[in-house]
Amino acid sequence: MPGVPLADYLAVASALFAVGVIGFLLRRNPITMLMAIELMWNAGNLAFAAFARTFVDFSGQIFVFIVVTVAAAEAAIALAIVVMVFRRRRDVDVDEISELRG
Amino acid sequence: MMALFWICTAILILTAIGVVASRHPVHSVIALIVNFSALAVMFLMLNAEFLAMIQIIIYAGAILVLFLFVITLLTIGTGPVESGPSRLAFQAVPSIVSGIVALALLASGVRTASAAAPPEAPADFGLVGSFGMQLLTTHLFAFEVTGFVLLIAVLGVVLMAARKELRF
Amino acid sequence: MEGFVATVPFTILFLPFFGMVLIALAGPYVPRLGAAIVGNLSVLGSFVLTAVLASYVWSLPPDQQVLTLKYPPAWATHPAYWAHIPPLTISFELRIDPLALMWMLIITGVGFLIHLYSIGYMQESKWYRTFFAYMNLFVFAMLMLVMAGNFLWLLVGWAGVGLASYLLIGFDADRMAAVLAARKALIMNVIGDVGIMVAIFLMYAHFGSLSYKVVFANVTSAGTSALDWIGIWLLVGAVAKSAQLPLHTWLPDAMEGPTPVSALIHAATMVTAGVYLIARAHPIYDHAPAAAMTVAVIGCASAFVAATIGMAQYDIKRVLAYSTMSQIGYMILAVGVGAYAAGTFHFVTHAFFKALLFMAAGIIIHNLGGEQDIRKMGGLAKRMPFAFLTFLIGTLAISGFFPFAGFFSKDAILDELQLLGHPWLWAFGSITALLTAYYMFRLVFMTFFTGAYRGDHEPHADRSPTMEVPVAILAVLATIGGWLVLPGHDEMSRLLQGAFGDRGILPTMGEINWFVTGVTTFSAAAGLVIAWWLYERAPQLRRRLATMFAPVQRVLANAYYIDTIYHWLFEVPTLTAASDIAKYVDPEGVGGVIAGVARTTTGLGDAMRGWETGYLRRYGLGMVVGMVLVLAYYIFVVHGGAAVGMR
Amino acid sequence: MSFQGVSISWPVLAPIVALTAGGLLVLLVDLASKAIPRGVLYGIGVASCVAAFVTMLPLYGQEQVTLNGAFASDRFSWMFDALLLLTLAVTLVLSSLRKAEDGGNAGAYAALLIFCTIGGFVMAGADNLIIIFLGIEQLSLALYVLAGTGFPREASQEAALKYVLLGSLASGFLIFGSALLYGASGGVSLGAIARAAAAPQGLFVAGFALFLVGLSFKLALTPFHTWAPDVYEGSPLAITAYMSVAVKAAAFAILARVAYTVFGHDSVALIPLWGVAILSMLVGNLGAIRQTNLKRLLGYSSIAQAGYIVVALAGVSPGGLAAMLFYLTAYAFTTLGAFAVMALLGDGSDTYAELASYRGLFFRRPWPAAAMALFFFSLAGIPATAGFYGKVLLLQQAFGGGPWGIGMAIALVFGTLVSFYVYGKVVWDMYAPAEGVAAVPSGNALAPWIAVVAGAAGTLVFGVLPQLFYASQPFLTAAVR
Amino acid sequence: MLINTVIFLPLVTALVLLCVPRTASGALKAIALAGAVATFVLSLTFMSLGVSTVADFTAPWIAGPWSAAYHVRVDALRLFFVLLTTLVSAVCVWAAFSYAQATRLRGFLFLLLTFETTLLGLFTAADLLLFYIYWDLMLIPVFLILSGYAGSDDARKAAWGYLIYNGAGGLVLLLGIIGLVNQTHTFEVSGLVPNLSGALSWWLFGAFAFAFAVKTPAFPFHSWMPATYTQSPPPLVAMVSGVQSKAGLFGLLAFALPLFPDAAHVWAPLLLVMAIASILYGALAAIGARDMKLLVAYSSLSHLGLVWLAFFAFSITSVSAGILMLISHGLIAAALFLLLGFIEERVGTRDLGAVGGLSQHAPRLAAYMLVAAMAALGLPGLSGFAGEFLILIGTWQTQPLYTSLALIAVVLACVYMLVLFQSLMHGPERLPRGAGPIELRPREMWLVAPLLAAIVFLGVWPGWLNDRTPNAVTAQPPAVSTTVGRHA
Repeated sequence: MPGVPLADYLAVASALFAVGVIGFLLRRNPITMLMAIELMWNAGNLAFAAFARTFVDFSGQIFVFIVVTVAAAEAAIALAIVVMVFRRRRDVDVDEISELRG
Repeated sequence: MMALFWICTAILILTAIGVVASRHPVHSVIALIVNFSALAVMFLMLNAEFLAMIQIIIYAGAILVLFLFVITLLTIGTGPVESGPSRLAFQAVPSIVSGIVALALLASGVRTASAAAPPEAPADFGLVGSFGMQLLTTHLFAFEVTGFVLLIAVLGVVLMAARKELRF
Repeated sequence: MEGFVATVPFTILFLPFFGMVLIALAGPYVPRLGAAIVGNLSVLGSFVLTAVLASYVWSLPPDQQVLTLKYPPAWATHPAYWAHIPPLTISFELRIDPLALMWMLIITGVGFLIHLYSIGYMQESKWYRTFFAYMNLFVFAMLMLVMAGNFLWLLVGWAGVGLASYLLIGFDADRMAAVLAARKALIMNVIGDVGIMVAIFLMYAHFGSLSYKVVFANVTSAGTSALDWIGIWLLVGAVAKSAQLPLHTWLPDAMEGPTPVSALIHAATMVTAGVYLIARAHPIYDHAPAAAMTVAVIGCASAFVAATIGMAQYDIKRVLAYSTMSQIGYMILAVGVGAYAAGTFHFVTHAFFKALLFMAAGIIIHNLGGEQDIRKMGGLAKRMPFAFLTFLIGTLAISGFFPFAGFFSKDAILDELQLLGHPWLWAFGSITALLTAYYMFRLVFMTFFTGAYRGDHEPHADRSPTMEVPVAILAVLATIGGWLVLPGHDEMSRLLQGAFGDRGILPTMGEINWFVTGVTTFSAAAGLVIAWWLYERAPQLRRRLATMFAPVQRVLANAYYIDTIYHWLFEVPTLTAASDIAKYVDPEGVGGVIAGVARTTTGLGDAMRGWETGYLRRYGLGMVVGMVLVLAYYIFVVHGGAAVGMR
Repeated sequence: MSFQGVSISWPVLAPIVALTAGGLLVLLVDLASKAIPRGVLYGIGVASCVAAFVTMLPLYGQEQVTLNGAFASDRFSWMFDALLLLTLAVTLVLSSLRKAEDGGNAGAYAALLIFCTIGGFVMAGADNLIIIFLGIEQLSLALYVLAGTGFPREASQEAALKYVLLGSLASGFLIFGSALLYGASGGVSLGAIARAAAAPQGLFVAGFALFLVGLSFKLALTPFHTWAPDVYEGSPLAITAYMSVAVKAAAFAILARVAYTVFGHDSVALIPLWGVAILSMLVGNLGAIRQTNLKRLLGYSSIAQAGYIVVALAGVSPGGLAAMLFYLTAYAFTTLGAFAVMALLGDGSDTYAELASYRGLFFRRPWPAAAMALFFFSLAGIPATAGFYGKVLLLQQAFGGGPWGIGMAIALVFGTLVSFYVYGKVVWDMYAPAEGVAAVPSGNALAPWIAVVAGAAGTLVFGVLPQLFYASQPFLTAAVR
Repeated sequence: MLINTVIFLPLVTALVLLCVPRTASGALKAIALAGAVATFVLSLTFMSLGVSTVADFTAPWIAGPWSAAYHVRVDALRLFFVLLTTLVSAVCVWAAFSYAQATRLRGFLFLLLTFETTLLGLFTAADLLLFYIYWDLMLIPVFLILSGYAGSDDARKAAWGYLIYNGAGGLVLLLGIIGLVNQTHTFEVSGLVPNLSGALSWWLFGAFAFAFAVKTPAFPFHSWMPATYTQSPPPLVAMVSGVQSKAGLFGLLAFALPLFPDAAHVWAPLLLVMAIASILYGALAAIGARDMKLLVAYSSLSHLGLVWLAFFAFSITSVSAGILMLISHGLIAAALFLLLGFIEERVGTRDLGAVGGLSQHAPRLAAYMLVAAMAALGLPGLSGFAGEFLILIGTWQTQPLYTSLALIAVVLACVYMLVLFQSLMHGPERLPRGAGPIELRPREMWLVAPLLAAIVFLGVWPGWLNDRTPNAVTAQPPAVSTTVGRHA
C-alpha cells in the first residue's frame, strides 16, 4: 500500500495538539480540561508513531507506550484531586477556585 | 491507503473539536472514545500494531471508563456542568487566537519534514515480539521507571482517599 | 648668653599661656583675686623678660640684631617639623628682632597695665576668673603673632588673637547683642585669615617655603606682579584685622565687650597687627610698588572716613573706636609709603594715649553705672576730676598738641609723606588731623562741660587705686612718649634700624619742617576752636547747622550705611540659600529622587503581582502565550537564521 | 529470549535501590499496625536516605553508565543526588512535626516523598528523552498529590488542582517537543540530538522550543512562573521546602545537561533562555516586595533564584557547572534552613507563615531569629554567607557571556538590590520593638533544630570557606559526556 | 598574627557578651569596655612599624577558578585608619553604656563590637574579595541598630535609606570588582593591571568611584546621610560618621587610585566638580539646618568633599594631607556627635531654636564644645586647620580656582559652627522644663578627653603623622606569595 507522507501525519498531530490547547483554555470544567490534555498527549503519541515509522526505530513506539502508561497514572491522580476538590461544591467550575492570589 | 488516512484524519479532527465543544462531559467522553479508535487505526497504518491494541484497551477502555465514573460521581443531581457565562472576560478570544497561531507555527516548523512516503518497512517492524524485545533490552530502565510512576499513582490516590471527609 | 638667648623667648611666649592654664585648672579652688594675681604676674613676668631681652638685643651691633630660633635646636638628634610632606617642610621657629621687640614691649607693657586696671573694673562680673584666662590667652596669641619665625605661626597667632577677641567681645554671653557682635568679629577675622592663607599659598608657589628668612632672601626672584598679588592678599588679612575699609564694620560692634577688652585688644594691640604684618613683610612691599600704593590709599581713606563717622557718634566708646580706626589708618598709610619707623613710632604713642582714653572712659562708665551715651552726660569735670584730667591729656595727645606724644608721631608721618612726595596723601592726612581734633574735643565738651548729667544712674565717684594707677602711668607715658624722637636725635630709627637692615639706613625723623609742623598744629587748634565754638559758645548755631545738614548727619551717624549694605549683599542671600537648601532642596530635591525611585519599584512590584490573578485558566493562557512567543522566536530567528548559521 | 543484551551495573543503581527499599519498608511498617508512632516511619525514611548516601560514596568522582546509556552517574549527577538526599532528609524531619489530626496516613506520605526523590535521581542521571520525561513525570505526579495534603484544606486542594492541571499542560508541551526533537534527530539520546543541533531545521527548532517551555514550567521561570506562588502558599510547609529545592535542582540538572551536551557552547538558540532569566529575576524580586505571607514570598524568591541560576549557564563555559552547583548547594542549605525555622516556630503548622508573626521576634526568641536573619541575608547575598559567594561566581560567569551576559549581570545586581529590601524587611520586622504586639506562641521541638543548625552551618561554612566545596570536586569541566 | 587578633578581638568580646545574662549590665559593660580598650592598646603596637616595615599576613583561602587569599596587612597607608577605628570604637563603646535601655544593652554592645570588627577588617584587607566582604558586612550592624535599638519610628525608616542606598553602592562596586578580576583571574590584585584596555578601566574606575562617593557620602549621593546621622543613637553615629565615612576614601587610596591611575585622571574633572559641590552644598545646608546633628552631618559632607578635592587635584601633599584630614575629621565628628548626644539626652530635643545659654550651667561642657567646634571650624593650632591648610596649600598649586572656592567654604564653616556653638551655649538661657543637670558627668568628660587630646596633638604637631604616612599613591608591593602565616 502506498505510504502516507510523514508531513501529513505531523500536520494532523499539530492540529490535534492545537485543539487540545484551545480546549484546555476554553472549558471551565476540570474533567473536560483533563480530556483536552489527553488529546494533547495523544497528538504527541501520533507524532512519535509517525517518526518511528519513518526511521524504522522502536524508540518512538516505546515512548508512546510509556506516555500511555504515564497518562493513565496522571489521569488517576488528576481525577482523584478533582474529586477531592469538587466533592462538596455545588458546581464544578475551575474559576470558582481562586482564593490563592496576589 | 490515502483514503483511509483522510477518513481517519477527518474523524480525529471532528471528534477532537467535539470533545472540546460539547457542554456535557459525557458527550465529550464519547467523542474522545471515537477519537481514540480512529487514532488506533492510524497506528495500524503506521505498522504499530501493539500501540493500536494499547490505545484501544488501556486508553479507550480503562482511562475513559474512569472518566465516566468521575463524571457521574460529581454531576449527580446538579445542572449542566458549566452554568452561566465565563467569569473571566477576555479569555476566550486570546486562547483561540494563540491556539491557531501555535498551530500555524508548528505547521511551518513541521513542513520541513520529508513529504515523501516512507520506504517499505521490513517485515518484522512493529510486531509485538520485536517491540517487547526492544522494551525489555534497550529501554529496560524506562520500563522499570514506569513501575515507579504507577506505584506513585496508587500511593497518591490512597493518600488522598484516606481523608475521612470522603463520606459517600 | 647662648642658653639665655635660646630659652628667654620661649618663656616670654609661654608664660601667659601657663597663666591661663593655671587659672583654668586651679581657678575654682582659688579665690577670685588669686586668679587675677596669677594673670597679672604672668604678663608682668613676660614684660620684665622682654625688657631684659630688648636691652640685650639693642646692645648688639645693628646687623646682628635678628635672632632666629628653631625648635628643636640644631643639635637635636632627629629634626621635628610642624608639617613634613617632602617638598613642603614647615618648622617651629621664632624670630626676634627690634620690630618684634617693639611690639612685644607694648603688648606686655600696656597689657600688664590693663590687666591691673581690670582687677578693679571687672569686680562684679560673674565669670571673673574666665576673664583673666581669656586675657592671658590673648596676650599669648598676640606674642605668638609677633614672635613667629614663619608665616604659618603668624597665621596661628593671627587666628588665636581672633578667637580671643571673639571670646572677650562675647564675654557676657547672656546678652544677644554681645554674642552677635562676637560672631561678626570672628567671621570678619576668618575672612582675613583666608586672605593670608592665599598669600601663603602664593608664597609657597614662588619661594617653596614659608619661613621669613627664605621668603625675604629671594624676594627678588619672583616677578613684581606675583609680589603685588602676595602684597594684596596680605593686605586683605591686614584690613580685616586692623578694621580698615572695607572690613571695618566689626570694630564698632566690638565695643559690646568690657572696656578693658576694648582698651587692650581694640585699641592698643590686636588692631595694629595689620601694621605689624606689613612692616614685617616690608621686603615684599618694597618690591611691589602697586601693592604698597594700595596699602597707602586704603590707610588714608580709612583714616579720613573713620574721622568723618566719628564726628556723628553719640556713644563714647564708638567715638573712640572710630578714632582708633582713623589712627590706624595713619599707621597703615605710613607703612604703605615706606615710612616704617614713623608708622611704628605712631603705633607706640597711639598705644599709650588710646589705652589711656579707653581706660578713662572706662572709669566714667564705671562710675555712671554703665551709661555710655554722651548726650546724657555733661558737667562731669567737677564730679570726676581725675578722669577729666587724664581724658584731657589723652585728647591733647591724640589731637597732636605740642608737648604730647601725638604731636611728634603724627608730625613724623606727615613729614615723611611730604618728604617722599605724596602731596595728596599729606593733604588728606592734615584734614583728618583737623577732624580728629574736632571730634575729640566735641567728645570732651559734651561729656565734661555742656549742661548737667541727665542719666538715670546717680553718678558715684568712688576712687579705686587699681584703676587709677595704670591710668596715671599711661597719662605720663602719653605726655613724654613723644620725646623718643626729638629734632636732634631720632631714638626710634636707631632702635628699629636692626630690623630693616636690608633697606639701608632708615630716614631720620624729627627734623623740624616748619611748614608741615605749622599746618598740623594749626589744624589741631582749628579743630579745638570749632568744637569749642559749636558746643560751648554758640550751641544754637550747631542746632541750625545740624538741621541744615540733617541728611549728611544721618549718613555719618549710620557709618555710610556700609553695615546694612553688607547685610543685604552677603548675609541675606547666604542665609536664604542655606535655609532653602536645608528645607526644600535636600529633603525634597535630592531626597525626592530616591523616594521616587522607591515608589516606582514598589509600583513595579504591584504590577508584577498583577499577573497572579488566582485564576487557573489565566495561568494557562499565560503559559500558552509564552509558548507561542518562544516558538515564534525559534521559528523565525533561529530557523530563519539558518542562513545565519546556528554555530 | 535471553537478557544478555543488557549490561546492568548495580553500583550505579545502588542509591535508587536503597531508596526504594526504604520506601517499601515504610509502607510495610505502616501496614503492619496502626499503633506505630509517626516518628518511626519518618525515621525509617531518613535511615534510607543515609543508606542511599552511603551507597553513593564509592561512585564519587567516577564516570559510570548503565543500562546501555539510559542512566548515568557522573560527578555532575552525584552532586545533584546528594542535594536531593539532603532535601529529602530535611523534608522528612520537618514533616515528622505534623500533628496526627492533619489527616492522611504518614506511611503513604513518607513513601510518596521517597519515590518522588527517586524521580529526581532519574532526572539527574537521565541522558535520553524518554528517561527525562519519565523522571519529570515521576517527580511531578508525586508532588501533585503531596501539594494537596496541606492544612487549611481548601487552599491546599486548590494548590494541588492548579499544579496538576498546569503541570499536565506543560508535560503535554514536553511530549510534543520531544516528539519533534526525536523526529529531527532520529534518536532519543541527547548525543543524537546534539548531532541534529549542528544543522537545525524546522523540526529541531520547534521541538527544542516546546521542550524548553516544558522545562521552564518546572523551573518556574517567567512567563511560566504564575503557578509557583499559589502552589508554594497552598502546599504544606515541608512540601514547599521540598519543591523549592528538589524540583529546582533536578530540573536544572536536565537543563544543564541539555545545554552542555546538545550545544556545548553559547549559541543563538539559548538567547530566549537568557531573556527568560532576566525576566524571572525582575518578576521574582519585584513581586516579593509587597508580600505578607512568608511562603508566598519564598515562592517569588524561588522564581528569582531560578533566574539567578540560569545566569550560571551564561556562555556555557566550563566554570558554569561549578557555579551552578555551588549556588544550588548554597540555595538548598539556606532555603531548607529558613523553612526549618518556620517549622520550628510553628511546630510544623503554618502559624509562622505570616510575616506579622515575626514582629519583635528577636527579643522573644533570639536564636531562631538570628538563624532566620542569617538565612535571609544569604538569600539576599550579603557577604560571608554562601549566597554571596554563589553570586560572585554567577557574576563571574555572566561577565564571560557576551552582551547578554552583561545584561543578565545588571539584572542580577538590580534584583539583588531589590531583594535587600525584600529580605531586609523580614529582618527589620524581627528587630522591631514589639511591646504592643501580642507574641505568637512558638514551639521548640528538637528535630527542626537539627535542620536549622545544619542549614546555618552550611550557609556559613560555604560562605566563609567556599574552598571546601571546590576541594571535594576536581572540577567538573569534563563532567558531562 | 597580631593583625588577626586586633581584627577579631572585638568580635570575640561580642561573642563572650552573649554568654553573659542580659540583666548583668555591670559585667556586660566591663567585658565590652575591656575588649574595646584592649583592641586599642594592641593596635598601638603597630605604631612601632614606621613607614617602611609592613605587618602582613597571608593565608590561602579560595583556590577556585578565581584565586583569593586571606591577605591582611597594616602598612603606612592603613596604620592610622586602624588606630582611628580602635580609638573611636573604644570611646563609643564606653559612651554606649548610657544609651540602650537596660534590657537591650547586650544586643547594642554586641552590634557595636561587631561593627568595629567589620571596620578593622576593611581597613586591613589587602585582597579585593576580602575588602568587598567587609564593605557589605558593615551595613548589617548599623541596619540592625537603627531598626531595633534606636527606638523612634523615624530611625527605623532611616534604616532603609541607609541599607538600600549603601547596598546599591556596594553592588556597583561588586560589578566593578568582578569586571576587573575578569581580566586578572585573581582577587589578589595590588598593582597596576597590565593589559587593561582604556575604556574598560574608565568604566571600572567609575564603578569604584560611585561606590566610594555613596559611602563618603559626596554631594549627589548623600540623601541617606541626613536621616541616618540624625536618627541613630550617638555612639553609632559617632562611629559611622567618624570611621565608616573614611571607608570610601580609604578604598580610593588603597585600591582605586593604584589600580586605575590613568582612569583617575580621566575622571578627575568630573569628580573635582563633585568635590566642590559637596563642599559648598554641605556648608550652605549646614547653615540652614535647624537640627544640631543635621548641622554637623552636613559639615562632615563639606569636610570630606575637601578630601575628595585633595585626592583628585593630584597635588604633592594630597595623600598625606588627605589622610591627616580624614583622621582629624574622624576625631572631630566623633567628639561633636558624642557631645551633641549628651546634650540631646539631657535636653530632650535636637532643635537649635529650643535650647540656649547652656554655658551658664555647664562651663566644662561649653569648654569641650568650644574645642570641638573650633577644630571643626579649622582654627589654626587644631587638627582641623592642619588638615585643611596642608590640603589647600597643595591643591592651590594644581587647581587654584577650586581651592579658592574651597576657601569660601572655610568662611562658611566659621558661620555654621558659630551658629551651632552660640545658639547652644550663649544667648539668653532657654531650657525645656524638667531638664536634668546640664553639666558633663566625669565619665563623659573622660570619654571625650582622648579625642580632644588627639585633635590638639595633631593640630600642634601634624608632622608626626606626616612622617608615618606615605605621600604618593604607590602600588603596594606585588602580591605576597600565599605562604601561610608569613609576616614581617
